[in-house]
Amino acid sequence: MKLVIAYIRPEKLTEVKQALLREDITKLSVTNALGCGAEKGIHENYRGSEVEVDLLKRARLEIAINDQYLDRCVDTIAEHAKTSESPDEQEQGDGKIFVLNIADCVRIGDGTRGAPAIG
Amino acid sequence: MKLVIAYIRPEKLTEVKQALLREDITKLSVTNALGCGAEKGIHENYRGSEVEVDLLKRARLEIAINDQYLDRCVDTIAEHAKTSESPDEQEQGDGKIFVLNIADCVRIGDGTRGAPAIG
Amino acid sequence: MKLVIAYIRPEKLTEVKQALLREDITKLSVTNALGCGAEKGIHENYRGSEVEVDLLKRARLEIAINDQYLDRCVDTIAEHAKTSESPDEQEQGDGKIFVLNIADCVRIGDGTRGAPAIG
Amino acid sequence: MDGAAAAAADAMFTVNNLWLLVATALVFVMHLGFACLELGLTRARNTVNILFKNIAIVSLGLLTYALVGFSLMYPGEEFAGAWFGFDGFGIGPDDGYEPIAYADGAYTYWSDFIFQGMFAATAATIVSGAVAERIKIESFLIFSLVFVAVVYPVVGMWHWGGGWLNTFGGGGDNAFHDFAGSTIVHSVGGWGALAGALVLGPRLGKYIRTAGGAWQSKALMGHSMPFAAVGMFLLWFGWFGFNGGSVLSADASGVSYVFVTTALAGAAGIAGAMVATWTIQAKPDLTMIMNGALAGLVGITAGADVIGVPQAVIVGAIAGVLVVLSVLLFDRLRVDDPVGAISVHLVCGVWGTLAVGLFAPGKSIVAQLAGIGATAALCLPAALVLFLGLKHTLGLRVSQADEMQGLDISEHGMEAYSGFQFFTTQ
Amino acid sequence: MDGAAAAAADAMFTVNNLWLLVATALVFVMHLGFACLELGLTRARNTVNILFKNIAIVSLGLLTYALVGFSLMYPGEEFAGAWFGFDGFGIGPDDGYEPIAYADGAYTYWSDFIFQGMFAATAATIVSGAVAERIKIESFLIFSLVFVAVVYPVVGMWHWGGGWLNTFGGGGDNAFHDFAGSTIVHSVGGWGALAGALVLGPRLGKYIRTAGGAWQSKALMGHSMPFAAVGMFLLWFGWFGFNGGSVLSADASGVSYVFVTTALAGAAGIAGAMVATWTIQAKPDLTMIMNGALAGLVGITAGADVIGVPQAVIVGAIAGVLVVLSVLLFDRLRVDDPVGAISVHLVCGVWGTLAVGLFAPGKSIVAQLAGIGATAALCLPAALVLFLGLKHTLGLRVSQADEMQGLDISEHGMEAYSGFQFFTTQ
Amino acid sequence: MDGAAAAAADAMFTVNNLWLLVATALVFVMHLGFACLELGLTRARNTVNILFKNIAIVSLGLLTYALVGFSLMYPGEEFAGAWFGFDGFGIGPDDGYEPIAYADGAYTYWSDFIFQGMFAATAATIVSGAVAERIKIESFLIFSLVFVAVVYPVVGMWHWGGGWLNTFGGGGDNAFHDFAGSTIVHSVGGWGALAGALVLGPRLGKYIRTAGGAWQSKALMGHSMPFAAVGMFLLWFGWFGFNGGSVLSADASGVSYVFVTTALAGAAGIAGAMVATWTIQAKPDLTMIMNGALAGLVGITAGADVIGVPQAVIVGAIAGVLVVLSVLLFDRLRVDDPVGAISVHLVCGVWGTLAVGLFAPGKSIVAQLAGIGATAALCLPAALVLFLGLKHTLGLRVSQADEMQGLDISEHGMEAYSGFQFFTTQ
Ligand SMILES: Nc1ncnc2c1ncn2[C@@H]1O[C@H](COP(=O)(O)OP(=O)(O)O)[C@@H](O)[C@H]1O
Ligand SMILES: Nc1ncnc2c1ncn2[C@@H]1O[C@H](COP(=O)(O)OP(=O)(O)O)[C@@H](O)[C@H]1O
Ligand SMILES: Nc1ncnc2c1ncn2[C@@H]1O[C@H](COP(=O)(O)OP(=O)(O)O)[C@@H](O)[C@H]1O
Repeated sequence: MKLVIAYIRPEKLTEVKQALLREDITKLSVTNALGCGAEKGIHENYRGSEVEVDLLKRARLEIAINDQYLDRCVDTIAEHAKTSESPDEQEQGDGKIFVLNIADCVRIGDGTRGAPAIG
Repeated sequence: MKLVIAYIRPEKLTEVKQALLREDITKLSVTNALGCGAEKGIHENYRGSEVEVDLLKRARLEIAINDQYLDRCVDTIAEHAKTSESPDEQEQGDGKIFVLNIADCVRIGDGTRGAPAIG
Repeated sequence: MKLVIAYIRPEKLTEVKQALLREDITKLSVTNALGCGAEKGIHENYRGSEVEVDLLKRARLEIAINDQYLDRCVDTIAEHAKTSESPDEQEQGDGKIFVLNIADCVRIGDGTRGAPAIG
Repeated sequence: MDGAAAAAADAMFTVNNLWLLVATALVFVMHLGFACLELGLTRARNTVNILFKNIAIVSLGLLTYALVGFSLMYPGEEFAGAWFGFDGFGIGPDDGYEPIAYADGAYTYWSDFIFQGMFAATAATIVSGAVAERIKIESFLIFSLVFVAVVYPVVGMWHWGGGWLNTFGGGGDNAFHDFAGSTIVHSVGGWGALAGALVLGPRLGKYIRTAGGAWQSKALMGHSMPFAAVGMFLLWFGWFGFNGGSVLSADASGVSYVFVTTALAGAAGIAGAMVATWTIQAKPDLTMIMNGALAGLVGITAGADVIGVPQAVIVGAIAGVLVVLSVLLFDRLRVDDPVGAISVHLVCGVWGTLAVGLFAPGKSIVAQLAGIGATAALCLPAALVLFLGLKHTLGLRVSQADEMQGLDISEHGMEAYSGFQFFTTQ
Repeated sequence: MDGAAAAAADAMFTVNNLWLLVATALVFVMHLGFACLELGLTRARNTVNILFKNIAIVSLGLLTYALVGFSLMYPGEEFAGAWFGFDGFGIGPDDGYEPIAYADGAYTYWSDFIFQGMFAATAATIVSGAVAERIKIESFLIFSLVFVAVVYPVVGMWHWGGGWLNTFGGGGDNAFHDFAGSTIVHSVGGWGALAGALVLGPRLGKYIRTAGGAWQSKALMGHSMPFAAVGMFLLWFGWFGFNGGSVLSADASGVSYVFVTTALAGAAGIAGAMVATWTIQAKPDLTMIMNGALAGLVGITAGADVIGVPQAVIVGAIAGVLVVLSVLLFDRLRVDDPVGAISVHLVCGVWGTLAVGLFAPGKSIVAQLAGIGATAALCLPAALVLFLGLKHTLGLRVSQADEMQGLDISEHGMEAYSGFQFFTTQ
Repeated sequence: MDGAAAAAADAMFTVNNLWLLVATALVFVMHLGFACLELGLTRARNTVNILFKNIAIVSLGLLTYALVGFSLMYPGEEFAGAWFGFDGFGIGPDDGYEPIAYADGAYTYWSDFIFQGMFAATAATIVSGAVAERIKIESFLIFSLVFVAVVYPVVGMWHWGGGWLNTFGGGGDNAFHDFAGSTIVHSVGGWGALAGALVLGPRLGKYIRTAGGAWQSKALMGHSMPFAAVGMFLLWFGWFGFNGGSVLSADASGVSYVFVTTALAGAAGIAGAMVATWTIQAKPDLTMIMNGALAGLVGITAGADVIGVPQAVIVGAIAGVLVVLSVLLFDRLRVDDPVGAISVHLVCGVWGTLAVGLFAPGKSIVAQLAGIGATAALCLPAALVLFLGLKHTLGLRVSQADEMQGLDISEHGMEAYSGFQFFTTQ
C-alpha cells in the first residue's frame, strides 16, 4: 500500500480528478496548500508595495492506493497536471509527486483492515 | 513510531477528540480537507443548476504516536467516527485511517529526539 | 529521500522559511492546521461563555528532501521555530518535527523521477 | 382660508408627509440591519437560512399588513378604548378621502400605511434572532405570518390604534405612554423570542453537562463581526426614522429633540455596556457593546419625546449595563438566544417603558405597568401556543443531523460562502 | 403675489427640491447595491475586478453625463417630439436662470442634473453583472463610457426629454408611459446585458458537454450570500428614491402612493419567486427570492404612479415568478448571466412596461409596445456593435489562463480576501 | 406678520430643520463607512479591535460633545473673534429659547447640537485608520476622548464658532473660508493621524532592511476589498449630508449646488486616481481609486459652495492624483498608514482649503494659509504630546507577540471570523 502525495496547480484539479476517475481511481482527498518552489511568484502590487507572493496556491492531493495501481496513478497525475506540451517551457511550477509506504489502513465504516480497505 | 492519518466527518471531530483524550492521546493536528470517496455527494441546487458536490468536507487528523499506543489510537478513532450502529448502513463516507512509519521525531521546544519526543 | 513534516507557530513561518533559504532549502509546502498539544489554549471569552480553544493555529510545513540535507533541514527548523532562549520556558507549544521515508518522487514538469526530482 | 394660507398649509403638509416617507425608508433599512446582526452573531453554516428568513419576513410583513394588519391596528374611532377592532380586509382610504385632512395635514393615508407597515415586520424579525440556527424554515414562516398579521396589530391597537391603553386612567398623562414602541414593538417581539427560545431549547452543544453534573455554557461564536457591526450601525441609522418618524410630523422641535435623546441614549448604551463587559468579562467584548447600543436605543424608544436629556443618558447607560447582565443571566438559565434578542428587545423594552414612568414628569407608572403586563399576557401565551402547535404538527426543529450539517445545506441545498474554507466543526 | 404667498411658494419649492436631493442620495446608494449583489453572486477570485468596474462606472457616469449626457437627454423644447437633440457640451443653467421658475417650483437646475446623473450610470451597472468574471477591464470601461454617454441619454430623450415617445399618438394617455424607467433605464441596461452575454459567451466550465452530447449546466456558485443580500436590500432602499424621486416633487399624495406600490410590488416579487423556486427547485433558493424582490421592483417602476394597489401586488408577484422562469430559461439557452441581470432588468422591465398598458386605466398598450420595440431596436444593435467592435480591436475577453486564475490577480494584481483560504478551483 | 406669513415661515423653518436632521442621519452613516474602510484595508486578525474602536468613538464623541464640546465650539457671541471660549458644561437652550428664532428659522437648538455632534467624532475616527493594527485599545480611547472633547472643538470655534479665523482680515471675503471642514474636520483628524503614525512607528514587518541596507516596503494587504468598498460608498453617501447639511438650511439653490460640486469632485477623484495608479503602478489598484473618491470629496469640502463646476472637477481630479502620489511618498518615508488616512484627510484637506483661495472668486489665499497653519500649529503638537504622554505612562503600542498574534485575540479574546481559515502569518 502506498500513499501518493501530489502538489498540483489548483486550476488543474478538475482535470486530474477526472483523469484518475477514468483509471478507476475514485478515492482521494484534497487540501489547500501554499507552495514555495522553483516557479517565480505572481507579481502583485498593493498600494505601491511589492507583494512577495513566494507562496503560491497549490492543491495537495492525497491518494492511498494498492501497489498494483501505483504506476497508473502516478503517471496519470503527472500527465494531466502538466501545463505545457513544449518540453522547454514546462519545467517550473507544475508540481511534485511523492510516494510513501503505508503500514496499515482501516475503513471506518465497516472496520475492514489492510489492502482491501484502501479502495 | 507511527503516523496515523485519519479522514473523518467534520461533525465527528469533537467526539473523536474527546475519546482520544480519555485514552491519554492528547496530541494531534487537524486540517480541513475535501474528500472524494464512495459516498454520494450532497444534493445542492444553485439557480437551477445542479451542484456537483463530489468533494465532501472532511476533517483530516494527524497523530504521531509510539507503537504501543497505535492499536488503541486506531481503534478509538474507528469506533467513534462511525455514524451508525447497524452494520448495513454504516459503510459509506465514515472515513479512512492510514498508518505510516515515522523515521524520526523532534520536539522543537527542548530538542528531544526520537520516541520520547512524540507525546 | 525523506519527508519532513513540521508543525510550527504561524508567526514563526517567515523566519523559518528564510533560515531554510539560507541553507539552500528552497522548496517547501505549507498548510493551515489546528493543533492540540501540551500548550494550554488561549483564553477567549465570547458573550460570557468560555471559549475552549484547545485547537491552536499551527502552520504545517512539508519538505521533501534528500538524505544528505536532512539534518541541516531539521536543525534549522528546530532552531528558528523556538520562541524562547531560556531552557525552562521554551518547552510548550513550539511544535514538532516528524521525518518519514519517501519511496519515490516525480517532478511533474519534466518527468524526472527519484532523488534528482526532489530539489 | 385665503390662497396664501392654503399654500402655506400645503407646504407644511408636504414637508410633514415627506418626513414620514423618509422615515419609512430608514425603517426599511432596519430589516437589513437585523439580517446582518443575526448572521454575524451565528455560525457560517446557517447564513443562507438566516437571510432567507429575513427577506421572507419583509415580504410577509408588508403583504399581511396590507391585507389585515393595518385594519386590525387602526380600526377607526368607533373602537376607541376597545381591546379589539377590525376595519375590513385590504387597504385604501375611505370615501371622500382628502389627503390634507386625513391626519390634520401631517401625512396622507398612504404614508400612514407604509410607515406602519414597515414597523410591523420588525416584531417577527426580532424573534428570528432568538430561534436562529435550529428552527425549521416552514414553521418559522408560519409563526411569523400569524404573529405579524394578528398578534402585533392587536397589541398595537390598544395604544396607537386608540384602544384601551390609550384611554387608560381616563387618558392624558394617566394613560400608557409608549412613544415609538419599547413595548408595542420591541417587547412584543421579545416575548415571541422568549417563547421561541423556550420551546425550541438550546442549540446542540451549547450547554454541556460536565463530569461533575454541573452545566457548562459553551461559546458558539458568531462567524462575522464585520457583518454584526454593519447590522448594529444600520439599525441605529434606521432608528432615526423609527423614533424620529414616530413624531408623526416634521415638527422641528419635536423631531430634533427625539434625535438628540435617541442618539445620546444609544451612545450611553455603548458606554454602559463597555463598563459592564470590561468589568465582568475581563476583556472588552465587542458583541456586548453592539448589544449595548441597541439596548440604549430600545430603552429610549418609549420616552424619546418626554424624557429629559440627562435622563436619556441615564436610561441608555442603564440599558447598556442591563443588557450585559441579562445576556449572562439567560445564559445561566440555559435559555439559548444566539443574538441576545430577548435581552435587547424584551428586557430593555420593559426597562424603557418603566423609565417613562420613572423619569418623565407627570407620567403614571401604573399605566406603564399595565401596558407591560397586558402585552406580556397576550404575547407570551400566544407565541407559546403557536410554537407548541407547530411543534406537534409540522415539527419546529430540524433534525440533529441537519443542525450539525447546518441549515444552509439541509434546508436550502446551498452554501453562503461557496469556496471558502471554514471549520464546520465549530 | 404678496409676501406671504411668495414665502409659501418658496417653502413648497424648498421641500420639493429637498426631496429630489434626498432621492439623489438614495439612488447613489444603489450603486453600492449593484456592486454588492454582483460580487456576492460571483466567485471570490473576481471580486476586486467587480468592485473596480462598479466604482469606475460611477465616475464615468457622472462625468460624461455632465459633459454630454444631460444635454443629449434634455436638449430643450425645440426638440419636442424628436428622435435626437443636443444642447451643447457641459452643464450650467441658461442665462436669466431663476431657480424657482426652472421647473415650476419643483426643483432647481442643479437638482435636475444631479438626480438624472445618478440614474445614468445605472444602465451600465446593469450590464456589468451579466458580463462579470470574463470581460477585460479596459474594454468594459470603454463600452460603459459610450453606452452611458450616448445610448442611454438618447433613449431617455425620446420619453423623458420630450421626444417622440412622449408625443406618441398625440400625447396624453395615448403616449408611452414609463414612470421611472422600466424601459428607459432597466431594459436599456438589460439589452446591453443581453448583448454582452451573447458576444462574450459563457464562463469557462459553465456549460459542459456530457458524453451523450447533451449540454449540462454547472453551478458556478456565488461566493457571498451576505453581500448579495446587502446588495438587494440597498437596491430596494435606493428604489424609494428612484421611484419616489421620479414624482419630481414632494407632492404628498404622489410620493406616498408611489412608496406603497413600490414596496408592495417588491414584497410580492419575493412571494412570487418563493412560490416558484420552492415548487420548481424543490428547495427554496435564496438567490431566487433576492432576484424576485428586484424583479418586483423593476416591474412596478413603469407604472408605480398609475397602477392600483391590488394590481401592483399582481404585477410584482408575476415579475417574481417570471424572473425564476427566465433565469432557468436563459440557463437552458446557455446564455450565461451570473447575476440574472437579463432576467431582472430586461424581462421584468418589459413586463412592467406592458403592465401599464394592461392595468392602468386608459393607458395605451400600443404606445407601450412602441416604446419597448424602439428601445430594443436601438439598444441591442448598438450594444452588439460596440461589443463586437471591441472584440475585434482591443479584445473583449481575458485569456483562458487569466479567467481560471481569476481577474483579480490577472487584471489587478491583487486579492480581495488576502490571507483567507478558499478553493480557487471552484 | 399675519397668519399666512407666519405659517409660511413655519413651513420653511420645518423644511430647513428637517434637512439638517436628515443630514445628521447621513453623517452618522459615515461612522459605519469609516469602520468598514478601515477593517477592509487591514488584516483579518485585527478586525474586532477596529470595530470596537469605531463603535466606542461614536459613543465617546457624542457624550463628550454634549458635555463640553458643543460649548467649547459654539461659546456664543461674546467670544466673537477669540481663540478660545467656553459656555459651561452640558447642553440645553438658553432661557427664553424660541425654536424658530434660534437660527433665523433655519434649525432648532437641538438640531444644531446633534448635527455638530455627529461631525465631532469624525476627527477621532480619521486617526483610527492611521494607527490601526498596533495601538493599545485603552490608550487609543483616552487619546480620542481628549482629541474630540478639546482639540477638535477649539479649532472648530476659530472658524465656525465665530472665532478669529472668521473675522480674519476684517471678515467677509478676506476671512478664512472652509465650507464643511477640509481643514476644520479633515485636516484636524489628519494631523492626529500623522502624529499617531509617527509616534507608533510602522507595523512589524512593514519595512524590512535588505541585505544591501536599503529599506524595502512590504505589502501588508487588507483582508476584505468588499468591506473597504462598502466603506467608501457609505462615506460618499454620508458626504451628501456632511456637505449638503453644511448649507445649514434646505435652501434649494445652495444645497443642490453643493450636491453637484460634491458628486462631481468625488467622481473626478476616482478618475484622477485611476489615471495615476494605472500609469505608476502598471496595474490598476482598487484601493487607490477608493482613496481617490474620498480624496476628491475631502478636496471639495472646503469650497463646495463657492467653487465653479469645472473647477470642482479639477479640484477633485488633482486630489485623486495627489492621494496616489502621497500614499507612495509616505510609504517611501516609512510612515506607515494602513488606510491612507494622512494622504486622504490631511494632504487633500490642505489641498482643498488652498483650492478655495485659488479657484473661488474673491477669496483670500492668505486667510486660507493662516487657517491651515494655525490648525497645524495646534493639532500636531497637541496630538504628539498626547501620544507621547500615553506612550510613557500606559504604553501606546501592544507587545510584539500581541501584534503578531493579532489584537483581536490579545486585546479582546475574540475572533472576527470564527471558524474561517486564514493564514495568520500574513
Ligand atoms: N521538495 C519539496 N518539498 C515540498 N514541497 C515541494 C517540494 N518541491 C516542490 N514542492 C511543491 O510543489 C510545488 C511545485 O513545485 P515547483 O518547484 O514549482 O516545481 P518544479 O520542481 O517542477 O519546478 C511547490 O509549490 C511546492 O508546493
Ligand atoms: N484511498 C483513499 N485515498 C485518500 N483518501 C481517501 C481514500 N479513501 C477514502 N479517503 C478519504 O476518506 C473519506 C471517506 O471515504 P469514503 O470512501 O466515503 O469511505 P468508505 O471507503 O468507508 O466508503 C473520503 O472523503 C476521503 O477524504
Ligand atoms: N504527537 C503528535 N501528533 C500530531 N501532532 C502533534 C503531535 N505533537 C505535537 N503536535 C503538533 O505540534 C503542535 C505543538 O505541539 P506541543 O505539544 O504544543 O509542543 P510540545 O510537545 O513541544 O509541548 C501541536 O499543536 C500539534 O499541532
